Amino acid sequence: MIEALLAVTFVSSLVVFAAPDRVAGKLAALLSLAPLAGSLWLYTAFDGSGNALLPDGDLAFETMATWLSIGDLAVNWHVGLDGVSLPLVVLTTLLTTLAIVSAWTPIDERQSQFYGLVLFMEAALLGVFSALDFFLWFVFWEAVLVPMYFLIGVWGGPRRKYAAIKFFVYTNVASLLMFIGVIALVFALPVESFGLPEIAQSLRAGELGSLAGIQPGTLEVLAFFAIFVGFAVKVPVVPFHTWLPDAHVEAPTPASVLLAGVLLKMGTYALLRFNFTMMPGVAQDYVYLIAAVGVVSVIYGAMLALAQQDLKRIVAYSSVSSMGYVILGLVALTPFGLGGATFQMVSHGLISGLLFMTVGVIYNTTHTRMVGDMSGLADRMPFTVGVFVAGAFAYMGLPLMSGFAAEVFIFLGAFDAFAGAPWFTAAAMFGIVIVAGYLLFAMQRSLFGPFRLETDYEVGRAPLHDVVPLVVLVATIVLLGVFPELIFDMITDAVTALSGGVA
Amino acid sequence: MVSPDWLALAPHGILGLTAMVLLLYDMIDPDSRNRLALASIATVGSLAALAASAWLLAVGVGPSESVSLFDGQLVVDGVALFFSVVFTTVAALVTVASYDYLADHSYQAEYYSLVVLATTGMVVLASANSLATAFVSLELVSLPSYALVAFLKTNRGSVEAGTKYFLIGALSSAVFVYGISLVYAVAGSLHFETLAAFFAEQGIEQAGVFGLGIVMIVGGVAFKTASVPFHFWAPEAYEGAPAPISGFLSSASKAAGFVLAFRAFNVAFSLDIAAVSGAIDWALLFQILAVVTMIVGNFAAAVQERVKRMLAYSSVGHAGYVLIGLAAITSGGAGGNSIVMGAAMMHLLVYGVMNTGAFLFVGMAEYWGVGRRFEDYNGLSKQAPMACVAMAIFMFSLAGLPPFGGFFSKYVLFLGAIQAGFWWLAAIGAVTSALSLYYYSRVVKAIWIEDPSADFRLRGRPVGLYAAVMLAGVLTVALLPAFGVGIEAAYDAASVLFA
Amino acid sequence: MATIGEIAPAIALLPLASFAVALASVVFAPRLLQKGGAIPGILATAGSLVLSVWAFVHVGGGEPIEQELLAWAAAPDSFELTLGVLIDPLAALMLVIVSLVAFLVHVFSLGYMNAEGETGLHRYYAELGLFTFSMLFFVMADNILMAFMFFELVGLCSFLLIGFWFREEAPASAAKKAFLVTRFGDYFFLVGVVGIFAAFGTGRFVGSEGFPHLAEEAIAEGHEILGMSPETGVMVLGLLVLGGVIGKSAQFPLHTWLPDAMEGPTTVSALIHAATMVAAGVYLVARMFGFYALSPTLLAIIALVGGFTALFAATMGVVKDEIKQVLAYSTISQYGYMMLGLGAGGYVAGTFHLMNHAFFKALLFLGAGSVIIATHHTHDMWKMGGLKEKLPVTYYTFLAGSLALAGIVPFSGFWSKDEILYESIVHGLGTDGGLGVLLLLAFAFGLLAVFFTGFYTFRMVALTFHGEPRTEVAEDAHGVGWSVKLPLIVLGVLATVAGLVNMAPLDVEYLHSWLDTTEEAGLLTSAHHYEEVLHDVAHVEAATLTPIATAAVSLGLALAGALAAWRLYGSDPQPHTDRLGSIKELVGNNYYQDEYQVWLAEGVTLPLSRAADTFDQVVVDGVVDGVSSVSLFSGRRIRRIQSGIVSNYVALLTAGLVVLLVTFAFMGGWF
Amino acid sequence: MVPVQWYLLLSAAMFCIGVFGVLTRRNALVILMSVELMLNAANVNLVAFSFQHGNLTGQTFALFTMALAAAEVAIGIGIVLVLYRNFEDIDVGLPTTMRW
Repeated sequence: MIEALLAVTFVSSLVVFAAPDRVAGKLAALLSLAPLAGSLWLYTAFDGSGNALLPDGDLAFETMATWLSIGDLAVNWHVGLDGVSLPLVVLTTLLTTLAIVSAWTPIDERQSQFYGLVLFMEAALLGVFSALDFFLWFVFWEAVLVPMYFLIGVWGGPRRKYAAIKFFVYTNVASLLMFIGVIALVFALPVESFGLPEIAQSLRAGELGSLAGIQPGTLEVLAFFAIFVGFAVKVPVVPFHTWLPDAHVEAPTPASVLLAGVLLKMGTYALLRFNFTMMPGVAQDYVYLIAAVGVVSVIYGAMLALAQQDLKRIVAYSSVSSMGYVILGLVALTPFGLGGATFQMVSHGLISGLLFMTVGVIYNTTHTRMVGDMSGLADRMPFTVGVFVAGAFAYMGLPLMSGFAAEVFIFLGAFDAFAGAPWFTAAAMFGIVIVAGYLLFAMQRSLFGPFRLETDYEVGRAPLHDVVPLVVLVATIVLLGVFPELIFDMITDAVTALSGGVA
Repeated sequence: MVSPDWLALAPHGILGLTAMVLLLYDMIDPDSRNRLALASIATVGSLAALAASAWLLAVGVGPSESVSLFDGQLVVDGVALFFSVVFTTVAALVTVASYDYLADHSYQAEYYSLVVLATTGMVVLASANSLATAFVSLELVSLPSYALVAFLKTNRGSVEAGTKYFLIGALSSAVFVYGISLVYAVAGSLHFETLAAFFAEQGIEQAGVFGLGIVMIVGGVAFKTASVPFHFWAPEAYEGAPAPISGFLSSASKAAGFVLAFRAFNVAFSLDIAAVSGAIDWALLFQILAVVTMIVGNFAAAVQERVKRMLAYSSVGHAGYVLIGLAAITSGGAGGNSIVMGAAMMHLLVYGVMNTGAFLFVGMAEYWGVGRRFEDYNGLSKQAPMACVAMAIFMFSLAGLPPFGGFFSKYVLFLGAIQAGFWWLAAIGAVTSALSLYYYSRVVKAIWIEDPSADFRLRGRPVGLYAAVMLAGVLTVALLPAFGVGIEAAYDAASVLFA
Repeated sequence: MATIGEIAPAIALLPLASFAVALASVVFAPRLLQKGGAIPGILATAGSLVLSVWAFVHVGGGEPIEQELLAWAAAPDSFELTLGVLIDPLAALMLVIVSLVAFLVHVFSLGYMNAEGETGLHRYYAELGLFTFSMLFFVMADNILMAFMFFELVGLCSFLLIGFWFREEAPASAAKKAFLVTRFGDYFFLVGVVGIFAAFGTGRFVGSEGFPHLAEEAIAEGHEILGMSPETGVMVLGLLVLGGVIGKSAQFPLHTWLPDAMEGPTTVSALIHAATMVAAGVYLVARMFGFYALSPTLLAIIALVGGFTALFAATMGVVKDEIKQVLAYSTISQYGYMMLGLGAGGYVAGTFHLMNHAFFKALLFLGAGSVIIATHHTHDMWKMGGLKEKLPVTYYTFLAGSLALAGIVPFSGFWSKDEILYESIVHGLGTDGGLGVLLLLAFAFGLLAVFFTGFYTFRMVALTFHGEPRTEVAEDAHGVGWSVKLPLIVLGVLATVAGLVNMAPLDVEYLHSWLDTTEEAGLLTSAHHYEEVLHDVAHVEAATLTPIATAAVSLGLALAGALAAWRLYGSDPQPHTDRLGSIKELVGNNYYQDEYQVWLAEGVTLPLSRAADTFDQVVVDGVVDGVSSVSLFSGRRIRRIQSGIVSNYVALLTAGLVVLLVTFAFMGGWF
Repeated sequence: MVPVQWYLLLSAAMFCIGVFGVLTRRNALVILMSVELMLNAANVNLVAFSFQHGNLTGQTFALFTMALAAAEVAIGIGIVLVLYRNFEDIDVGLPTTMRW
């Protein structure tokens, strides 16, 4: 099934590449409905249980075939979904479709390439979330970089080339570091393949040997941090976050949507799968360090957002902040912490996607994103601003929207997770005040008050196809906020086995 | 298994014969303008040799049994055939592309015959099982190469490149042969297996002489592979030479240097032999070379202004990656050794395809009269989208990004290094690889992201260049899913050396 | 036929439906709904009111309503988070109040908003519906997490409604401030909620499985709470939750948002101040009183904050010139009383005042709204005067509300305020240790505030309605319609008589026994249970003192204040406050509370964030860019080796070879 | 009988002279000659040790080396010729159009 999903998406991307620019957008939206419908079908037909990497895991839609072997180690085509990956798969397909629709207005050149790249990226992202073999996963993981590089570089803002190359090289360095860490582990383990379940189970069983004269204990810690830093760049976590604002500001809106909505989740997803599933012991030994990193990301990211004038930059930094919660939830290693972190991935994907899209819609008409350049937009674009307000409040963690559920889950999970955890949690929670601060200030200055616009464009209501994706996202956010069980059940089912760290 | 034995020399024979046919054609019709015929003969010859190599592999020469010929002077085994595939593939690509590139040049028959002769030399070198055959075949590779680099004899760059290449090459081959003479002085033999047996049984009395010889032989190899500090010819030669030749040299000729090193150092001077490792730990030597080469090549490539020169330096950098395949050899680590060497072989194969493709793209740009600098490539994708797709594939593949073959080969190489415990080699490789992403993406940026700086129209459709570039692009992509086939062949081949 | 027990959620869901209808009509059919969507809102709140009364009656039968609404989230071996409905006597009372006030505000809005040709009425009614929905569910919440959720939603709705006139600067700014300041309080609340879950594994308010009871047991048995002694644990958690209360109920020092919130439509002010948002804080304290009653420190802090706020806000009310501002500070002050009452252990007293205040404050705001419509949106009392004749219904009902606010017998405010003061002095005198002393201090604050309350209330009445019209608009004031008058009359009656349900000095204690109605059901929320807890755990004792004494003193002070105001402003008013000089400056500027909070936000936090931004750009990103610069720089150095001269290459090559040879010669020991 | 070490020293000396020539001369033809000297240094070794070890491998190989040296010179002269045509000199220091 997953193969079909990947194949359809990939072929769609080729079809769109070949399509004329005029119809590419519509065609891409139409074609992207197939993976969306497919992933929703996967959701309804999901029959897995447990964690994909652990012995209790009973995967849904699993397939496995030998691809090649490197020495004694097999590289397999091994895909499957569990409660953690399925929601992310659905998130990916949903956001891609919406991002494509939202691109109709702003993307006015080289459309077929744009939409082809988006669909190509979707295929790679689906692969990332479903692959269960390290090499296979890594192929998809790196493959995501290529379309994103072009999306930023070709269709981006004035400093797009700088931003694109920074994103490209920075995340690539991180991947390499992570690769070294994982491979060092693999060779110190008595495993027969690069299968993530096998690696995880062997590591958890304490079968790590030594490598190149490095003792198992040291090796595990070194590998843990190599991998952690590798993913931390992707997440991104302070102090590895500086590529993100540049990338976001320069990227065209639909790319920002996918960047914030899905690409960042790759990092946290991988952290969950690798660091916290495979080496919970190390995570527990360094819990203060990791929790501190999470807390600093939350507060520092929020403080940075407070200082920004560019709406996109604000949302970008707030993503850093939001991802800090995920780190905190993960390191808690409790059902609610891990579940909340995963839930936050989905939730933040939707909410940041929503905000970026809204900023994009505003930009489409005003041609500026600077807070000081406009005011009183609510007067001219009531629906868009309404959605913006909804999105902003979702970001602030308004109850009955998914952001609140995610944050509360994380806080509940983290509060009593380890000695001193209340302090860390309470410190991180202060983020909910700062986030309210910067979003409210930005909204007040740009959306409310008397209408004024520095750029002298005629501002009218946004076209319907700009607004529909926003409404769909708001609806989804509220749906998940009111009924988090829709996905939280399967998430907790998959992460509960991880709680408490080493068994 | 083949019978009679000499059938195992089919690739060598076919290539040699093709060269003769080309010369014959030229003799019969010296003023021939029929470049199609010449290019076809060369290409068909290369492809036939490729087919022969594949056929030999298919019938089981290599993994199961190696064929030893001429009293053991030549051996056709997995490694030889694997590299034959690399050489002939590159040669085929280059000859196809040369059809357009040489459209306005005379002495075409000589050109093609030199290419095919150099290829012959490489294939023989891959089978060479003695320092004597190795030296002779190495010269058979080098001498046509000098001529080919300087082929554009009215072009100052080409001549300058040829001069430098030749002078450094002559010096290096002198060093190489002197090294051979020193090894002969110690062991009294040039045959690899005999040497190994001698060292194992009699030990090494004059460790100094032997060590001196080894270092000098490494120097010869390093010249061929363009490893620092024997790389100085490479940037100029690759930049000044006709682009197809640059591709040919930086891919095939480099691989030829490596195959010699692989065989010589793992058979004759194996670290498993206590006497050898006692006299000189050549793995350390290669580690030093690998590190320096990776650093110099990639860092210098990062700041180039001209695309071809960037590719030249990057080619030096890639030599550094492949050197990991020798640097991470450990005594007694048979399984691990074949992993890392298999990875290096596989990288040479993938590199051969993608790097040749990249140089051929540059050749296409030269054909069109586009300038040499990055800026001159701006917006090329608007004019030639398909070729630019291929170029982007080459660049990303060279940088080690999926879904292209270069991704796997580079990462498996790093993996092999880690597996042998040389995580720091992999780390340096990783750092330089990230840097390489920077400079490779500059090309992509120029052709895909930048707007055309001037309104230029491309002249003509070079069918041969297009075909070769496209083929290389398809192969680069296909080598990802098909990586398994290649890497397993490479392991099996490599493990023969460690048997 | 469904019972109220089954359809209780509908009390809140009806306004949600009206929200949905109004929202849908905004999007799809702006002209479809008459009266800008008021009708669905009125119908829905009327329905809520009917159901609330039904629930009230049902609960009166001694059986509380409990129902699980939604299994929100759960994880194996961890918490179960649910949304559920709990209607006990307290909740039932509050439901009636909220739905009644909401209904009346909807009706009033017909006259206030619709008649004035406002735009965005659909939005207005949609937001009102959402507001009512949130508050009703907050009241019915059966656990603290659900309470927090709707507490926050109430905050959102207040943001939306305060900022209703978003095209102007001030409302947008006020809305932002309201949300931000209450958010600051809610931060502590949320930490408290999470802490309560972490400590007790549940957020239930009631029953033996509820966290107040678990905390009580922990204290009794000496179990640690979150690694602290049980007393400390309860105190810390209670204080954290109190943060939210202080924010929402506009207690010192988080009261600053409330006066600004007057930028919203007056109807909204009525709703916010009387029955919804501001009430939510105090209601929360009452809701989990079983928890607060466990810790004498908590009680003391609540009482002290309440007493201080009561006085503090009352003094500021004295110098305000705008009618809504006076009412705003009176709100802060009155909620201070409620806090004082609850902190002093007067659960019934606090609840009582909450109820009375809801009526008279809604009345006063709607009355003020009526004045404002009549005077064509004049807010400044100095531009009014002499409206008594023009607006008789408004005047008399407003007067009733004012008397209740000032605490003049027998209007409702008197009874409850007096009970609060009484509770604080008897418990202050009777209790040993710090709590007793602090309660007496709080009592002193409260008592002093009575005078100011009387003063500003009648200053307001006098300036608005008495004397001669001072401006043309006051001259031209026009009458108001039935939709304005009807709510005023209903509330006027209630403000007058509501106090009669619990005339403690006369031993009439219907409210007290109402709050004990469901004692048998084991919810542990009865007033009686709280008294036991106060006595057994917090060691609060009551001294013997006749209620008449405090009643007399407070009535005397209130009358004194009222008479003083009457003397000064009754006829031909002058701005007497100018004579106060620097004190007027201080009080008029609200004791510079806004200034320091704005300074904290804009003078400290913002520069800090800019510094962080600079740090990020220069140092953190500088390192990243630096790495690339250094790489490229080294690249430029390295390429220089390639000098272009082949002789140099040869030399370097030879040198390299020699270096390698020498190195290996040494290492291999060839010599 | 001359001890074999002397041949080794002789060849080393020849080799070093060759290297010295390559390093110091800028005339392409002189460099070519110096390289020939280095190649012949190897030949000295090969022949001497062939005698020492009592097999003919070295002597045979020396013949190969000579042949290859001749071929190399042939190519070399050709290149020097075009070098002269393009740069009007055979000073190897002159062509520096490509560097860095």
